[in-house]
Amino acid sequence: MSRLRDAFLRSRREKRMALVCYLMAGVPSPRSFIDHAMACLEGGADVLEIGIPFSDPVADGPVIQEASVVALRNGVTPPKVLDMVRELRERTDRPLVLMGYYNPIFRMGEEEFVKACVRSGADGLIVPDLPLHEGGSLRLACERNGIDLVQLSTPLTPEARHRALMNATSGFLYLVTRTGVTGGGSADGNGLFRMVERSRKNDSELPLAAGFGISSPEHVKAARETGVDGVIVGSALVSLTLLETSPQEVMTAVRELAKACAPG
Amino acid sequence: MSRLRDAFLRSRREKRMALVCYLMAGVPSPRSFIDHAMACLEGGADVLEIGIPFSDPVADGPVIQEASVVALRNGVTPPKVLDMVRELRERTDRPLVLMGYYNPIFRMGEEEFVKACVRSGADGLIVPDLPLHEGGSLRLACERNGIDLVQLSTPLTPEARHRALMNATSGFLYLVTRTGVTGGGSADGNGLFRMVERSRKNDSELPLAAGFGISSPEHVKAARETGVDGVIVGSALVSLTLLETSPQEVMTAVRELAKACAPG
Amino acid sequence: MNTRFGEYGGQYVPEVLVPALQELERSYEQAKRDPAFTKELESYNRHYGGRETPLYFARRITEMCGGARIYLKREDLCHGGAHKFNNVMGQALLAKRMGKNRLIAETGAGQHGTATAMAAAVLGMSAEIYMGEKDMARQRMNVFRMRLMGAKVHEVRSGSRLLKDAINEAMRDWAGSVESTYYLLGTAAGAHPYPTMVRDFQSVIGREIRQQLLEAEGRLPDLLVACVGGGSNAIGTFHPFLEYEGVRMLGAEAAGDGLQTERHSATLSCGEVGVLQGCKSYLLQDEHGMVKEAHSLAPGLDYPGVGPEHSFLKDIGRAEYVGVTDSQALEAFVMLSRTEGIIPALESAHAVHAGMREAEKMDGDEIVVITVSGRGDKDLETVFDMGVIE
Amino acid sequence: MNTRFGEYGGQYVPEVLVPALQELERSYEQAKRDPAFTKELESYNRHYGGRETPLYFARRITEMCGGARIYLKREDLCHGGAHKFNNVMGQALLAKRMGKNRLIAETGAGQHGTATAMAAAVLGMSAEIYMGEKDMARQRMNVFRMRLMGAKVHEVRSGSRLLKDAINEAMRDWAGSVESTYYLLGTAAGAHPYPTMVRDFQSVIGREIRQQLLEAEGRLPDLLVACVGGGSNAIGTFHPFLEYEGVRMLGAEAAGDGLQTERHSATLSCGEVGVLQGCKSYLLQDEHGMVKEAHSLAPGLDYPGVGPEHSFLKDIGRAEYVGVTDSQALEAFVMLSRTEGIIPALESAHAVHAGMREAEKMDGDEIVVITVSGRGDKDLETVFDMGVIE
Ligand SMILES: Cc1ncc(COP(=O)(O)O)c(C=O)c1O
Ligand SMILES: Cc1ncc(COP(=O)(O)O)c(C=O)c1O
Repeated sequence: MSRLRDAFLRSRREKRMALVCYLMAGVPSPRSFIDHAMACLEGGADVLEIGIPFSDPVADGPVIQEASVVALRNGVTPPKVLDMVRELRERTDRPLVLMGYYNPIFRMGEEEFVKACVRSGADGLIVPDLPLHEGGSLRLACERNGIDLVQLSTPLTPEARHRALMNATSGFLYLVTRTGVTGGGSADGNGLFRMVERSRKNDSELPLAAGFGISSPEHVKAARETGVDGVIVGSALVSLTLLETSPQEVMTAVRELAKACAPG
Repeated sequence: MSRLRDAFLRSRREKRMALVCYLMAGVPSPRSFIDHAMACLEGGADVLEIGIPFSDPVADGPVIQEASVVALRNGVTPPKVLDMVRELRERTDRPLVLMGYYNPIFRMGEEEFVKACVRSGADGLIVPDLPLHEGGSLRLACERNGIDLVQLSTPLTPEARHRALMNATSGFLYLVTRTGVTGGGSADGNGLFRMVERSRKNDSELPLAAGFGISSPEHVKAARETGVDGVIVGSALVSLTLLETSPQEVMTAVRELAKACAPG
Repeated sequence: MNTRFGEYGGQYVPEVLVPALQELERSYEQAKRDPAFTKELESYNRHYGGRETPLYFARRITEMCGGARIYLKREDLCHGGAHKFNNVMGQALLAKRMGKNRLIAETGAGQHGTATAMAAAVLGMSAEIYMGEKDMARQRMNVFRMRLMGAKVHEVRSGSRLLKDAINEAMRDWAGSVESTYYLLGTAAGAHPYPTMVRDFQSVIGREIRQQLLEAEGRLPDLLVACVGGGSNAIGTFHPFLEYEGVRMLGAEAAGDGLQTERHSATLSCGEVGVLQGCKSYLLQDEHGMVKEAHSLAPGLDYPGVGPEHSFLKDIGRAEYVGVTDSQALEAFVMLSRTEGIIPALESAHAVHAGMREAEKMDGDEIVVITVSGRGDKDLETVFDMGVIE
Repeated sequence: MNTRFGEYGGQYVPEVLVPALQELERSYEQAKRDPAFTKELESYNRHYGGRETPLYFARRITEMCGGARIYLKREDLCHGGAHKFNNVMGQALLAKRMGKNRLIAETGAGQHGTATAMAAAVLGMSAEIYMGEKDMARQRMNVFRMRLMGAKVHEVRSGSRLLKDAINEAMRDWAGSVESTYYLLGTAAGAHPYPTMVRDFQSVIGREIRQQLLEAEGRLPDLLVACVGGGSNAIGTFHPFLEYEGVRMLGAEAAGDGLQTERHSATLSCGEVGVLQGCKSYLLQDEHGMVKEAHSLAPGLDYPGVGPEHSFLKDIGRAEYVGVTDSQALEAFVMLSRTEGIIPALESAHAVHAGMREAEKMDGDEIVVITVSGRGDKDLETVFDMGVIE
């Protein structure tokens, strides 16, 4: 059973959206990262998404790129990220998802990497530069080891491929609200609406979470209008950590977002 | 009758070489030039050769190039050179020869230029960039107006052309002692000897004067060994005028050269 | 269309780019089969680009080496000064056919950016070029050339601020503009179909060599040599000969300060398999899979990846790859200038060095063809500043 | 061999050079008739120089002008970057044949010097280049190119320290070294036989145009346009068409700041007949026959003389000559870069401007061929410093 899928289904039952908070591991420092992560959870995050820094984060905008640079400068490596996951796992039951580019995974070996994830207590994995048709063996490894490999679908994805992504994903389907990279403050509401609609037609059960360009409570509210199950907020929170905002303030920000996830 | 040819024949009778002194008109200034010219004559020059400055003196080495620049900067033009010749003519009976590039002559018009030369009292003309086969009309103009057009022959000139030059020249034949441009301190003694020899075979009467690279009494003495009738000293004297050496000193230098022209 | 060369290649890109790559693949397949497309490309190659480029028998360096007869394939005479033209013209015409009027491209040395700006100008398209801040500083005149031809040049300040980062930035632009924009990749790397498509457009080099050498010598070469940055000029040289077993192939990689140091770009010689910018291939990376900064005196070679087909050719032993150091390349640069009056690009100088070393060991009746991928005018400042002359 | 074109031309040189010019004339006559010489030259032209150069139909500027169809003859694609190659290769092979292993040459922009250095390198000869101090300062990279290829560059500090003075200095060197040295003059001027010989070597331009245009359009051009410095690329373009009455010819001279000012190089438009550096021709000179300093933004055009055949063609009305100002040329430089992706030499930009102005006035079924004598890479610094872009 997937803790990740459960989290979404639970919030669906509670008639609110699940809030997924993305932070870059080891930013602004390995120590503070844990505090920030805990602040997110305390602020109301349903799921924590943890970025593994990479030298060449092509799917990311300036904020997460910078966070990657800071993390690497702080000596963060994939094994160290897994250590942080382990530490968090000890302090929370909520789902932890790793977001990382493919080369470090390939380098460690898919099977070994997935096993290490499981050992550390991670629940899911998002690999933004590994599209469906290149990810077969990693998907099998994830299945074998009981960890979710989340697929992404975009406004440009054709119908047939979208269905294939829905079939292949596990945990939830990541709906990229618009073309482009992470960051910036504009989600395409209409586009998202159409994406949710077509997903539901195909499989009304599968949890759907919208990401890219969702940074404010207003954005969150707008997403809620589309009937999506969850939202992923990344760059906005990463910005705060880069500015070394206190965990307290991060928690306040997350609380605002969480509030916007619920109706009323 | 040519005053120029006469001067050479007279010195030949006197068993000494004729000394031809070259100065650039208007150097170091139009006024001092006259004094320097007179100093040469008083020092023993048999012939005075007066350079007309030109913007592009291709046959000249650095010293005469610089003198050209100074003269042009002093506002010296062909008409002004002719004025200077007129002034000198009033003060000496010795032959005055103009040395000038072709374009200013062509520009004024060959006939007009030659007539102006004659009016100013010049006896001869040397045009270093007008080889025999391009100088037909100027030669006719000179003949018509009774002024000598001196031809130059060089160590590279083939036999037939050398004979043609001897036939065409008037006043004397200018033997260029070596390849290259004016100035520098090396005349090719052997080469000159051969040039004199072959000239004599063809016409033992025609005066021969050697120029290019004759700058010291030693060079003059060496030239005398070849049996040539005269020597032309240019850059060495022009150097002195460029340094604004006094006319007195120029006269002393010329006296040394003149002494070297005579045996003993 | 096969997306891989053995295990190498593939399409490791964000999902948002997948439809665009599929559309590109389809469009390219169609264009390739359309005689009108081929004819138009050939016409631009010939009348605009100056193809065919000569295959020049280099008598003086042949004598100097005292071994095989050395021919130089003169891509330095292409319009724009490098083989980059071949690829750019093909892709730009394809973009036009696809109705995408905005071209984006990355550039390191500025050669590919210049070629892209050129193609955009002549076809009336718009071009935006991504270039690392460090490269912009050292290739000031190429930046100016691009702007002069109407291209917009974006300064890339992320990562190592070099070619690799310019590619990242171009991919990011593309992810957001993919419907209206054509990403004109500059070498035979990246996601499928780029490695195949770029190779096909660059294969005009090898096809001409075959034709010209048959005319001149009545036979095929014994050895082909080309420098390898991303690998486009090399694969363009090699590919038409792959089927001829007797033809050996040698790629010259940038060994920078030396293969034993950290400062080089010898991906095939020293790298390990990984995934970068869309494809699986050899890669300079650390133990955790972070991509390393590449170094070469030749700005067009300092790329930590390499085209996937080369990785395959290396593994199966069909081609060999050697490292040539900065100083060996510099020596070849001066030597070729002095001996043949041809100033090669520093990139090409790597091939010249490697080719001459091989030629020395070969017999007088053997033939080496070295591809001179570009001219060295762009490198004069660099070489001048190194004070090798006077 | 006729030494003159009407009254123009001749051999106005110091007597010491006369035998050398006569030897040169004889040797050239023999070489011209020797099929082995022609074959060798053609081989170098093709395999080393990259000939033939394309005749490119410039669709975009044709549309922009809305008149005649405009073709560009692409001498910018010659090895070395300019038409200078054609002449240099011919003369260097002739020098070799004459047993003279030391080449000397003048250069202004550095293009002819570079081409000479190149030819010396590939033929294993030595080269010494005279260049004005001012030109050396503004063409630093070309100086480096020459040195890189093993040529010795002499800084000329006499006179205006520009091209004209470099020629003077080269003539002075030659006067002293004539037995061992070949003076490789860079344009169709100077003493006979240079104007004829250089024209013959450059006529490959016009011959190719004729051939290529017949292929492309089945007919001859209506108008030929080329820039005129000393006049070699123009006469090479025009000469093969002189016999065809229907073909008009237009030479673009550098009008610098304007023909009404003192700062230009428009010898044919504004000069008067005179004698400079070996030949009679139009000349920029003052009332006393002193040669004036010429000015042009294009370093290859600022020569106060012009080849004698152009003076003749002007007098008999066979060709026309117009002045193009610095700013018009600069505009054409940017326009061609932006519209066709071809960065022309500033010299060639003069022809582009003149050709486009004429094309505008002509019909759509007429044809204009503009010779792009060289590429603009050498001029990037100059244009950059003028701040026209950004
Ligand atoms: C002249 C030249 N040669 C070679 C290269 C390397 O590229 P590739 O390996 O794709 O041919 C470059 C890249 O900029 C280049 O400019
Ligand atoms: C590119 C280019 N075009 C034209 C010229 C002018 O020379 P000419 O009139 O002899 O063709 C030069 C001279 O350096 C040049 O470099």
